[in-house]
Amino acid sequence: MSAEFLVFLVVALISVASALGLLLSKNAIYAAMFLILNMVSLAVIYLLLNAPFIAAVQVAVYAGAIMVLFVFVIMLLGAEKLNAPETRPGLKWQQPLALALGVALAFQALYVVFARGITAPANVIEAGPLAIGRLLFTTYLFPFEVASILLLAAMVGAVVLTKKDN
Amino acid sequence: MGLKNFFEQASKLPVGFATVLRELGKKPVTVQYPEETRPMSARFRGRHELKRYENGLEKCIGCALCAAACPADAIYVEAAENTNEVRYSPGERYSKTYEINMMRCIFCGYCEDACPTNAIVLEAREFPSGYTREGMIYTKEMLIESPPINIAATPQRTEPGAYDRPILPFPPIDTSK
Amino acid sequence: MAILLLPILIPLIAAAINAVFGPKLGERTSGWLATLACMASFACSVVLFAQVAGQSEGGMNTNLFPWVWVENLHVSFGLLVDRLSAALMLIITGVGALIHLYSIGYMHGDSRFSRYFVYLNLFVAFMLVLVMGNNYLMMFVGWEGVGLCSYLLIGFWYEKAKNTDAARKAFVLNRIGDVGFIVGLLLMFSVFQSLNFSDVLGVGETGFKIGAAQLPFVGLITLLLLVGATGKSAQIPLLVWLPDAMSGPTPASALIHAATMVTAGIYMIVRSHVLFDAAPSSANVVALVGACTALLAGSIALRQYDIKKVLAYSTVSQLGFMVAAAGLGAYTASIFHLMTHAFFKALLFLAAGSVIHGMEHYAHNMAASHDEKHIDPQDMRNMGGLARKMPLTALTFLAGALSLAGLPPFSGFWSKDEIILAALERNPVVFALLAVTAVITAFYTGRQLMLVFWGTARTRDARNAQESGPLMTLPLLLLAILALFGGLLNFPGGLWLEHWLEPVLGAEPAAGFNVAIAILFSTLTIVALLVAFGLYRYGGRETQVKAQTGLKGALNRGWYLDDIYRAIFVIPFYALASFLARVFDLGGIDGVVNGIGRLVNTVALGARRYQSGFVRMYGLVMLFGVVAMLTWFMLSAR
Amino acid sequence: MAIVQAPIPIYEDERNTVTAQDAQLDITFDQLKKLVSPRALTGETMLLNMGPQHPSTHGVLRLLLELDGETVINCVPDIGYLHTGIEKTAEGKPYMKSIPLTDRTDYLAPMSNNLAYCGAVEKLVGVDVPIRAQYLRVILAELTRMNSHLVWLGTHALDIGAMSVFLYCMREREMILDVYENVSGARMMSSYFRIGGLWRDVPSSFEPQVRKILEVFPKRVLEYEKLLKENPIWRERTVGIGKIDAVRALEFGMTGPSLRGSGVNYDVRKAAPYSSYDHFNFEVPLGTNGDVYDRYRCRLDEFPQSLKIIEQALNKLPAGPVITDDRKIAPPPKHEIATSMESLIHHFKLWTEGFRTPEGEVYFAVESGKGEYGVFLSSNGTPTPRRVHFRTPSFSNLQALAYMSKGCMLADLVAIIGSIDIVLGDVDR
Amino acid sequence: MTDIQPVILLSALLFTIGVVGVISRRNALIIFMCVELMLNSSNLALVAFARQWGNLDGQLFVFFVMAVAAAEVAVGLALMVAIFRTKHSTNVDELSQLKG
Amino acid sequence: MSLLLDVVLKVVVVLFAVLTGFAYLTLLERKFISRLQARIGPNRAGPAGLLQPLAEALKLILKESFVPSRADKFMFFLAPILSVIPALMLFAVIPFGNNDVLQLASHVPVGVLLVASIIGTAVYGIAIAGWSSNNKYASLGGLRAAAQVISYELAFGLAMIAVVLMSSSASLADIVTAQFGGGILGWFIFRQPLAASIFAITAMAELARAPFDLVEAEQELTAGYMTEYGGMKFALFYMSEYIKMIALSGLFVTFFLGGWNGPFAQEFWPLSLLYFFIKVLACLLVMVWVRATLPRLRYDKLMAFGWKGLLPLALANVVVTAALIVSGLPGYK
Repeated sequence: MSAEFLVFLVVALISVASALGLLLSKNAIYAAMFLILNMVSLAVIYLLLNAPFIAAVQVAVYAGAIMVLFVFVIMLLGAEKLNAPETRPGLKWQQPLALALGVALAFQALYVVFARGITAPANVIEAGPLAIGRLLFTTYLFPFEVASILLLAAMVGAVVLTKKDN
Repeated sequence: MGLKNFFEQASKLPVGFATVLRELGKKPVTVQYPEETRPMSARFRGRHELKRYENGLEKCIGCALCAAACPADAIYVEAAENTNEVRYSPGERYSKTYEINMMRCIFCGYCEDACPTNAIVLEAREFPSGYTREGMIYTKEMLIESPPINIAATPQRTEPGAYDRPILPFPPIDTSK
Repeated sequence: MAILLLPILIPLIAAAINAVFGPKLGERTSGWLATLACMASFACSVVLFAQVAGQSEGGMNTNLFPWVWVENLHVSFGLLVDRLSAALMLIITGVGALIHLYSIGYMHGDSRFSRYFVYLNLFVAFMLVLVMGNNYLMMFVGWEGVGLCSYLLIGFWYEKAKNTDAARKAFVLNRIGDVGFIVGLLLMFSVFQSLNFSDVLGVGETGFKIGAAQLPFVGLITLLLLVGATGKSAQIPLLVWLPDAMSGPTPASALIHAATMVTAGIYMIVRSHVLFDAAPSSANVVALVGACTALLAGSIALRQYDIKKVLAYSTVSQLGFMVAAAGLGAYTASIFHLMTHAFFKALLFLAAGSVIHGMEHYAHNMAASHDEKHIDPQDMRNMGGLARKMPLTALTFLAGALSLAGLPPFSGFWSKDEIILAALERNPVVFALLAVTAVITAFYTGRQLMLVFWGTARTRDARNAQESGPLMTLPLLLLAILALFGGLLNFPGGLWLEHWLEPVLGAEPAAGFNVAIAILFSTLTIVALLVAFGLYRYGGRETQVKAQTGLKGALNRGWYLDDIYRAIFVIPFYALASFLARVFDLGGIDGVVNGIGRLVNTVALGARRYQSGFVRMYGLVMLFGVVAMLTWFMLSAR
Repeated sequence: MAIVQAPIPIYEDERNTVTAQDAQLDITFDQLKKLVSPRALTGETMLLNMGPQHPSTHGVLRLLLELDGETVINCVPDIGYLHTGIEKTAEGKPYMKSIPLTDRTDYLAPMSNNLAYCGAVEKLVGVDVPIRAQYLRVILAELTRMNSHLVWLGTHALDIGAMSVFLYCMREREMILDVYENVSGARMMSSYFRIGGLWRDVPSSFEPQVRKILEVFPKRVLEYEKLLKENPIWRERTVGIGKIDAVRALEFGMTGPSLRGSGVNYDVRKAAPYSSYDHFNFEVPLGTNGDVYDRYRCRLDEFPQSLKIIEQALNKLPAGPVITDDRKIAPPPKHEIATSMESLIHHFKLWTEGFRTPEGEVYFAVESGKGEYGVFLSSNGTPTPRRVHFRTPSFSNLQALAYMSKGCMLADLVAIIGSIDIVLGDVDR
Repeated sequence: MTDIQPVILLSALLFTIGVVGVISRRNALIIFMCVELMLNSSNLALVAFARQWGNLDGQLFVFFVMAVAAAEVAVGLALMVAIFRTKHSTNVDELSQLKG
Repeated sequence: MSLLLDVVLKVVVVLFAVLTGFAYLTLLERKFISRLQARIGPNRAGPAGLLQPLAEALKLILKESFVPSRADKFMFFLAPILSVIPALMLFAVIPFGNNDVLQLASHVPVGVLLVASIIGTAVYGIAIAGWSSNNKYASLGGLRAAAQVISYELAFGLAMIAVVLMSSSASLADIVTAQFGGGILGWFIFRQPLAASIFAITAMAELARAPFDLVEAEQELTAGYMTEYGGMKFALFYMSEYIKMIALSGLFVTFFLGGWNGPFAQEFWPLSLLYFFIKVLACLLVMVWVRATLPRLRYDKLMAFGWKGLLPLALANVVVTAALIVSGLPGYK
């Protein structure tokens, strides 16, 4: 067991635990905190997978921007504890069923992962900002531009949605 | 925000920065209080002090005019008769009890103004403070100045008739203060 | 080759500026901006003309950028300036500039002053696109563009229902023609696999080659093109819109409905002369249509009282001349007449506008008391003796009228003479029709002159009429000079125009000059004029408004064409429409739609129980599906 | 009232007043409804208690704010946290004994308050004040104006975040306090003015001390201007903020620089000159927009004018007595007591009973640093007044706060409070 | 890390947890976060496969997923705010006006 | 294991240095701002007040730990920690001098990105503190902080992008080397003046220091997000602010003032450390100077300034810089 794998194991445990925390937490702020922890742990795994750029972007974008937005909205709305008791008696079986199906899905995934052998990986390649940038502005130029338009549209949409009509 | 406007506004900032920086070259105005004190005016209204004549007798005659003048009703005076054996002040009466409630006192100086014998003066350079309410009621013992050197403290035993009428000259009025 | 774009771009930009800032610019700036733009366009045209003149043939042909590029349909945004289009460009921009100038005076005080100039500039631009396009699609764009401008200008004073009706009529009738045109274009594309002039007409390259199999199609194409031309150039049967179109501002009538746009059909026929040459029967149809139109419209003009209506019908009639000439293969004559007609008819319209303007002077400025009835300033019966009040207008009108009538030194004489000569040589029927029309033309021209300018003023407004300002008279004078000397363009001695157009139209049998015919028609014209002069010296008997009956009434109502169309097309159409709406729509279509709706409703009523509105329920079902699918995959992969 | 937690349940039963565990609430729910918008009651907007212990309410002012985000929808000033009962106390005291009380209304401008009160009593009894005393009163009142403005500027700038200005202002204020101490023996609660004149004549060191101020101040004022006047942030925070037009300002009874910032040329010194203000030449700076910036400008422009008045008064200062020789009003000099029985009687009578005044009512106003400081006295002929009322500028000016702050941002509110220059002692009395 | 199998496993686990969260929670904000978790888990898989095949395309894909996630969050949270303004709740069960 | 030891040793040394630096930075600020304001500043604890930080630390540690009754306890404790950790993490990528020992992780190729992500996460401490206190002033402060930090992050990042463009590397060590040529004019502050000023302004906004200290503007929000904090937890917030001050000064020095470079710094490493120290000190003093001079911005103006002023400017700067680099202007290639 290499040191790297050891690190992975620890981080993976953290990430699973934090995901479970997200799933089970009553309070939206706690949920957000767990999710942040999860994202940071994933960033560490990205580092282990030779993707430092993605790791940094993961923290910057997810933890630094998206989750800040979440926390901001939760605080703004004061919606963190609005977890009303189950009001629909007819849906009592819903959560256990969801869990059961989830477990089924997980087992299916396990099966798929272990049933098919995965061949030895190719050589490590340089995944620095330069390489990513080069690819982004050549092969993936069009998707890149589309992504920017998407973000613009989202921005406009968000502004319009939250604008108070006077 | 127009770009031109932006730079125009930004150009107004350095004046303020220079103004603040200029203070570096000046001496700070802070007074390091317990070690150094700033000079106080001669008229400074400090803590009250009950004065004595040079022969050690108290100037206060217990007339309670100070108490009457006090806007804050902070002074309590109780007068008593002098006798030749037990003499505190020249004249007939002296203040048996003289108390100032320092928590009420507003240091306006009216008592000083009202005092016909200049017995009470606000000039002690110390500032009343205390931990208890009782402690803030200054009694006569705390207020009266100590007798001149080699002079006995009051009460004195005096020659009979020496002070039936005030024989000492009226205390000079210090208006320069 | 940007200079090719300039004549189009300049008025377009001016139009844009006027459209956006017009109301803020004020009349003076706005009007002069438009006028100067048109003049600049004219200057560009002159430059282009000079360049074309330097070339022996072919002209300048550029594809600026690919425009419609689908499968094997390759149409570029291409411009072609050859001798034909260069000549027409000069007419459009030159006459256009003069009319712009005139309009500044004419439209003074109108509340939509700048908008008028927007339309006018836009029109010039589109007209240039029409004549400069190097393919039929470009031509069609210009074609539709000028149609739009025409519509907008006819309905310019849209407060009056009459005007909007006229605009709509023009629009609809033009569309009918356009359908023909479009179908013709589609057919053309399917036959020739191209819409470019160079491919279809083989201009300047390989010459015209049409296989025998294609010939019948060519006949069809030309007929369809003729349908388009009848729409735009107001030929039988689509001629009724043009007289109504006179409800627009007079300068616009002069420019669009006399000088330029209505000649688009002629341009189109002439441009496609190769096709018409290849389909002689179609050409004959064209000639006949033209000649019939000429006679029909000419006869109607005899009994019109509206000063502009007379001119409008005369325009239709003259267009008939041109179409007939084109049908006869006398393309040069056709173009020649187009040009001279542009000069003198524009002149006539502008002068008529000046007359109307003068007539309105009283009502606008001097109306003492408002209870006085307003009289129609366009009705010739209300005029009379205006020559003394407005001498300059009268003089220029006279020049135009004589030109129209075809009196020898005037330009109209020469062009008409060429056409009649060609008809005489090639088609006697056409010749007969045209000859009668020529005499009629002279007659109604004379009638108009007398009614408007001779005699004594019959109304208060006429008595108080005043000469228009220099902004309006200057263009009149210039046009009068052109009307006078326009004939020199293809003066029998020089045949300058013919030589000029030779590279485009090919060598035609030289139009000779038959002195006898010339003298004959000159005499006929003079006689007709004199008769008219005599009949209407004192205003004639027609000065009183009374019911018109018999032939007179028929003529006055334009041979009841409108009524016939109403009876044949409009009323049945309405009937059909209401039938469809009541029976077919409600019963058939709505029934099907409602039935489907009811079906869906029924199904949905059953299904709605599963729509609990709980997102997580939906999610659960989705997950169930995913798990089930994965299971199936796993099992089947085994 | 404690923080009202939103959303507030709307009681529909007989419990119309919020009591029980909300015992801290001391206004009824219905009263609250009238104060704030309905949106606050559903919790859509936030109710925020600013004060009474808050750094920028300049004392113990409490503001009940209704905030939509950071926008102030309603601002309800709640006063009385510093109520000292000065007016009532003054009713039970002989006239001269109330002078020290007036120090404590607007405690940043004691001399102005003294002047107003003494002036009122002098008007009531009709006593003439020696001209030297009048001039000295003017000098001290103008110093007081500068003192008041310095504290205002310092705290106002600090509210908006300009930290250094505060310390510079306090530094300069020391010079004025030194003058106070020099003449009266106290740095703040001077009680220097007496009915009919002054306590004592100024010491000889007074004139050089004031001359020094005249010399130093223009430079110092320039320093503040450099830090603030053209500073874009300062201008952004003040220009156009808290606007009030002249009519509205007058309706609210605003006075002083807060009113003049709106362009109303009303200054008691010019409108009803007192204490020989008409002997001096000065101008009254006016604003135009009635915003925070204009009020700031008005006050800063008053510095040079005050200095101008002081200089004139100092140059023209006549010799002579500083208090009236009417022994019925002012106690005799002490040295007379020993020699004159009459003086002794006057002395005792004045200090015990005070003096009697004619029956009647007077109103006497001065232009203090914050505005019109007026004293209303009603006398029934006894040695104590029947009614004393102080018309204090802070109180009237504070009324306009709710109007000016409607729709502004929270940060603007702070600037507006600063710009009307209130002192809670002055408001509550 | 040369062996990506455990990474894929982790990814699958996280995805499952996210799915369960999405369908079992009622707080719309938490549902939203669970969606983010699912996106993250797929990102993880993408990076792992990029490592496996030795090219950067997978990482690029992650980049785009992030962009989409950002857009989605912006709009989604804006919706949430708008809904909260009218309903004072983020409980998805109460958002059932479209039910049949 | 020697590697681990190396790392641990480095971390401990840097941590110690930073904590000391923080402590004395508070003293420095108070002393300097006092002098700018005609005062003396703390001078009682120890000679010339040198023990003042110690005294304050002692006082804060000994204070009663206090949690508001309706606060969220766990988050209330977590918030100060969350705000200190990112501040400390920033030091990992800053090259302190020309010596391997002095460069912790400054060679990582995504250094600039790392800075951006760490700065981005720094907001949680403040936001959580504001939320968990259950106090309206605190939550207003927290909201302000979240919005402010997000808004200024963009311009901050773009300013860094300009530097990255100039040095064509995102590693901080490379950025320092890119400023070697041309003496003092090689510093990016001269080649990228706009980016430098934007960086300086946004850095102050990220720090929530005057004139951008709306987050804790005591005149408006009493103390903003830390209204309810006292004792050691307050000290941690205080610490995070000052540590971030040092860190961002270090970044500014690295990005724009030539890093540790200076005369003979490349030959003799202690000099480089000294240069770095002096430059950071200068930056810190400027920050204090700014605080002494400028009034505070209003919240909406701050937002407008960030979005409508700095962001477009920073974008334009990036574009212009890219164009200059492509054009190969001397000093930009």
